[in-house]
Amino acid sequence: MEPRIGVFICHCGSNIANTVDVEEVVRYASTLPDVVHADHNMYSCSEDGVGSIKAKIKEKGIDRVVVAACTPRTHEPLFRNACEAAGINRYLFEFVNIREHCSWIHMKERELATEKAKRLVRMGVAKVALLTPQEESESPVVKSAAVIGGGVSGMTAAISLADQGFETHLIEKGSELGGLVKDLGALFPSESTPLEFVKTMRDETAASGVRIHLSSEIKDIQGYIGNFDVTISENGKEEKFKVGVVITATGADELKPVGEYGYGRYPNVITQSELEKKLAKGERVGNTVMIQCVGARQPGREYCSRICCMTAIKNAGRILALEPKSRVVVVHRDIMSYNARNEALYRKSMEDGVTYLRYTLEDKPRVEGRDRAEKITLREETLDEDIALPFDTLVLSTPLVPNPDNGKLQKMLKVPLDRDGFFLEAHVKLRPVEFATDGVFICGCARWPSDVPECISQAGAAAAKASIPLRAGKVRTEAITAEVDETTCTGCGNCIATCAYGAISIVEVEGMRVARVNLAQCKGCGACVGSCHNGSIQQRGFTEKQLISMIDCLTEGD
Amino acid sequence: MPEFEPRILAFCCNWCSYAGADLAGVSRLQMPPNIHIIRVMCSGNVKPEYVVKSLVEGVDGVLVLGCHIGDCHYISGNHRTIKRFALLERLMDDLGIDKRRIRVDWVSASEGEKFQKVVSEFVAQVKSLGPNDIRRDAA
Amino acid sequence: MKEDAAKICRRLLDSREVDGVLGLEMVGNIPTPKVFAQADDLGRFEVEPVFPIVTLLRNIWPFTGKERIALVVRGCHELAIKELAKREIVDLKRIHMVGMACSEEQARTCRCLRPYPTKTDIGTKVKGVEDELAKSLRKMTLEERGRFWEEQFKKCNKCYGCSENCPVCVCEDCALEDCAFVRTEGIPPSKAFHIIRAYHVADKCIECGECERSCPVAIPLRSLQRMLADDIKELFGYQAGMDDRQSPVVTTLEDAPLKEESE
Amino acid sequence: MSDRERTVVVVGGGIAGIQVSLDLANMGFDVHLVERTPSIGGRMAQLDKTFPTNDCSMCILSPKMIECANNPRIKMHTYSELESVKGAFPAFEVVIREKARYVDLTRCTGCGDCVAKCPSKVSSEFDAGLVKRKAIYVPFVQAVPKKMTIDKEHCIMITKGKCGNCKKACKAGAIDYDQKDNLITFEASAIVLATGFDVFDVTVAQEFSYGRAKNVLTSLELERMLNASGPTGGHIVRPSDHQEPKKIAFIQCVCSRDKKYKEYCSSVCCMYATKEAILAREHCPELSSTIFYMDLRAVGKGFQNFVQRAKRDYGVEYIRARPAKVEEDPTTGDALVYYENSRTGESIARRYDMVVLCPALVPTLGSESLCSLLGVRIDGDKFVAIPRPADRPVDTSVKGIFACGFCQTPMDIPDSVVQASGAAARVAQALGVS
Repeated sequence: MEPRIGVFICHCGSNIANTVDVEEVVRYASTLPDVVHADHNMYSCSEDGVGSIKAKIKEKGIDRVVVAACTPRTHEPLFRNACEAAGINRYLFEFVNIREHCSWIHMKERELATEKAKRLVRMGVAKVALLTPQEESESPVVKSAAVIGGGVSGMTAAISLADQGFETHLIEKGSELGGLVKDLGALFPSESTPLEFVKTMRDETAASGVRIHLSSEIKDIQGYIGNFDVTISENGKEEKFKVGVVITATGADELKPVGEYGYGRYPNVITQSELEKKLAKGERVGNTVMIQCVGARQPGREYCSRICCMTAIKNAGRILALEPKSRVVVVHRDIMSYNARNEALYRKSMEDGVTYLRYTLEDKPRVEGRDRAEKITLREETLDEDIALPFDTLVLSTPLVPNPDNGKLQKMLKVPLDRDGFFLEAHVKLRPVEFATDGVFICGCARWPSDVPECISQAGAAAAKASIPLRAGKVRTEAITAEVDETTCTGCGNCIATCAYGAISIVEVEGMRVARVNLAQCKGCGACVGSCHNGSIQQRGFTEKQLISMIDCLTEGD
Repeated sequence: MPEFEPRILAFCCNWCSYAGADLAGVSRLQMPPNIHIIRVMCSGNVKPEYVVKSLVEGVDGVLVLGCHIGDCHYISGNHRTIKRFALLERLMDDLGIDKRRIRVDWVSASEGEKFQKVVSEFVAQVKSLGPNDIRRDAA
Repeated sequence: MKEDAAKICRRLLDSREVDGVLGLEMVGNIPTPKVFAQADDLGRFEVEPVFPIVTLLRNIWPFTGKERIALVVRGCHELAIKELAKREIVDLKRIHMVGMACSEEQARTCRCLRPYPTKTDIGTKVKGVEDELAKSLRKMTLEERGRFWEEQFKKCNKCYGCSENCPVCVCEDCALEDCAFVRTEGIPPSKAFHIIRAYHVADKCIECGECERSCPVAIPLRSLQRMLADDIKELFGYQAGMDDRQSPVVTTLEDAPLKEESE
Repeated sequence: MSDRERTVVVVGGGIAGIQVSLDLANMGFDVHLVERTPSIGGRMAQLDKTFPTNDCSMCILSPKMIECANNPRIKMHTYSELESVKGAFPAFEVVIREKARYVDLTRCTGCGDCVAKCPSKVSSEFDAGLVKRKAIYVPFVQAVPKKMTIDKEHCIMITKGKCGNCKKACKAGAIDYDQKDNLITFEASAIVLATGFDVFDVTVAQEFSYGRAKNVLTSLELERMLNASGPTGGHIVRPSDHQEPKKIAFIQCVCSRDKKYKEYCSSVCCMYATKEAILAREHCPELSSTIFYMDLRAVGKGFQNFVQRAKRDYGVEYIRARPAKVEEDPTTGDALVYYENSRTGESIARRYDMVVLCPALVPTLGSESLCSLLGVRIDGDKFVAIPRPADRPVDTSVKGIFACGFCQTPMDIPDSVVQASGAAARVAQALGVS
């Protein structure tokens, strides 16, 4: 059946009509192939305008629509809806921009702008004739979740999902829940001790009905959003379950700075976490010097681990509280007490008598001692003086480093790691707890060193994002996706390598290897199309034929 | 003889460069009417074959505009674009074809002025190159 | 040479390491492609002249029912098979390559930089030969180069030999036959034909020269491919057939970005 | 779930408010998004680029704004404020005042014909006062909704009863000088606060000469200047003589980490100053920047690397010092920055073409009264108080009312986005099984 195309040109008040001869464009449009109706409106987007388009669709039996007006980026949904309301598929619509891309940028060239508008309309008509109806399909989502890692981030995310009524598996490789926090000596900014804190959270986890898998290791994860198959080994026993979403909360480890400042050589040189354990047991540490940024913010490991300054401030305070006579000096390069709460703690720490001195990367402190480390000397940056600091205990603040399991998990989940080995989120600014791969989320120190409130916020955020497909029980797939012509595909795999979303895979059809697009994962960018020499993969709504029909309008005479 | 008015095609990605073109319009930045935009979702969708075809069949110049590297709405579509077109440009050079009829550039959604600049420069450049000598009947 | 080759192939068939050998058989004076199933058939086995054995392998193997196949490969053939294997069009595990170094004369005819395979079973390695035409084309001005190719392409009668015989030109629906890209009317064809052909094989061309050998009007396509291979090496540090990685033109995230990209 | 149980009010249409609205709507809740200004977008819309990737702020924000407008579960109330809230979780009775815009939103197409004819010019809030807008205006080109608003205080027709140019210019018949405020009442189960921040008025800190010395700017003013669609079209110029500056100084912690003004750290200044220094250099290759700082707080993902790049590739100089004062050289318009060499105690004066102050960022003007309306506790700095930060980082002192983003403590965009989604999770959790 021949298409029956309707073309509607908008005046946009005077915005288009002042530059483009709208009547002339209408006259021209009516001469184009398959155009059964061409018309104009003062404001196509107004109630009247949309109403008249709908009426004409019905009256003239129009089955494809071109609107030439402003920009599809704001107005396309409106006209698509109008098409749908008038009974034609919303994807049999093409938007031609003759305002932003014509009348407004060629204001002094009425004739040329009119000619250009005609060509643009012709291109739109050529394309719309070749468009095919599209459906936004749906793919089901298993209403359960897997959370990997049983620290405070993992527990929080699991509780949040379980409280919303979803079956949630919490998978922890150790024998108990609590991650790094359970080993802390104190918790800022909280009244409760870390053990109480973790215990409360464990109880909440159990009470909310989370299925806890301790001493468990991930063996395999296959699938995509809505439909992951997870295999774990729990105490050596294999277990399989299906989940719709996966949250990664595998945390990070404290760097053991072997060889730095006599660590490993002198018994009284310890890390912050070792100090926490001593303090928790009530051990005395005496006069203490803390060195910040040990193994961080230096070539080889450039990043700042974000939380160590606050840890030092917290522990310095705890030492003074236990041993008021001890002297505590923190030697640092910058104190990272960002935000209001942290800055207040830093201020209080100084008021409480903790001394803060600066060193530079170029001139690091030096440790001296025999059986035990006894003192450090450093060039104090602000004073530009050499200072010697004797101590009983030297505490090294070391950064959190990525969990060594990240690499393994990364491969199973098909998600990227950043240059430092932490998980790389979908967008550093606006999608901090998501991956580019749908249905997989990230929170806590596995993404970046974070303090407890930040981990809890991120865990909540990941749970919120994960709950969206779970609540819906389905994911809507894009209508504008790639599709493969399996009769011509050679299975060369160019498209697979090109796809940033891992949406394409090779399947065997009647003994032939061909590419297949998983619609639940395809985002419709069409990058794969550009890689297919065969033309076997096409993007719906932007097919080779459709784009070429537009190009042809420019190469042929008017 | 009237001045040569080249016919120019621009592929713009939906998220950045098309939006940049919109902003140019909203800001009423004037530019030569030689340019005709085809919207694609991502510059990674633009096959170099389209550009070759356009030039061979008589379009005088082709712009391929995407998001800045790092800003691609689809993570890395524009990485593909730049690689493909870098190769095409070298190939054209090897064949003794003037690659200045093609320009790949990045325009963000807030760079209305850059859009204007790229278009104006490109139109001027193609004008200076004269009528398309790649087209089949020009040979 | 051919005796050495036949000997190796006989052993492979006898030991059941392979159940077929792809090669040439002298039928009268004409070397004709054949799949040898029996060691006894190898009497008239031939390895000369150079012929598109990889293209043949790709096209006929699926229909021979052979599980494992042996063939005598030259340097370029080996690389072509690697490129095909990367795309999982052939399975390396099912191929036994008998490496043969090309003669000095052959290397000169082919203007071949690497006229030997990684492992040479037959023949003696000779030095590679520079492509002087490619070099002189590089030195020309753009206009001169344009005129050179213009003259060459005028001869083209669009026989598709260059693409049909190319070992790495693997599409089912060739864009060159698609009237959307290359208008059907007219000989010589438009430049789109040559640009698209070269672009499509650019990242997998192993410079076997089959395109040029197949060309009835002797367009020096090999020199074009030579220049293009240099371009790719310069742009991406990539060499088709030599690199195990996927083509940089299709991948992005793993490999190093172009300079402009990393900014 | 009943309508009331499904309904959530979000206050503030910046990135945090937008994110929490989108998440809640996608989770199946009905959202009323209340924004005080005529468009959503908030502070992020004013930014040129965002650190540490330097992506274009509007490019990544604008799709979210449009998504907000198109989501059928989100009812946007722009140019609106919370009038009153009664009741308690999970049954709040909410009244929203939609202020009169004197423009019929169903008719206005945002075409701008009226703006061209409006005679009344007002300093543009969006462009940090660097240029004028009209009394009838859209705050910025990508505004959502892209509809006009008449600023009644500056409209000659409304204040003096004569003019009417916009009404004549409007072919859509959208102008309505008699429009009244509209009160909307409904029930909601939860409220999320995302009211963001204002820039502290640094004119009070006279030592920095802001407002007196022409070439002393705030960082937000520079940000607008850097923006290609900003008041100078992306050109950095000295306000005094419109010349391109060669040397710029950034001063950190202006009125923050300072007992006289705000004691806290605003969290984002070290990084945005670094970003602005990089961008400034990209705009003018001749330009060099100095950042005067106390501690360089580059704690987020990729931040240290960003600072290293600024030093290495963009010649940004970092000086650890707290300048005591900035003075204008009246003959040249240059600004002199006085600071102390910490070692010798000697006072140094350095001459710059332009000085950029990075002021304390403070809770928005209306947030205190909003909190008192809701009974939500605030802290000493007037941020929304979070009683249990460790395990309930987005819960306020009132059950069912949550707070995310800068309104509860200074934080950058990713942290705000995280908290926004985190707040959505808390709402969902509080309301129980889906």
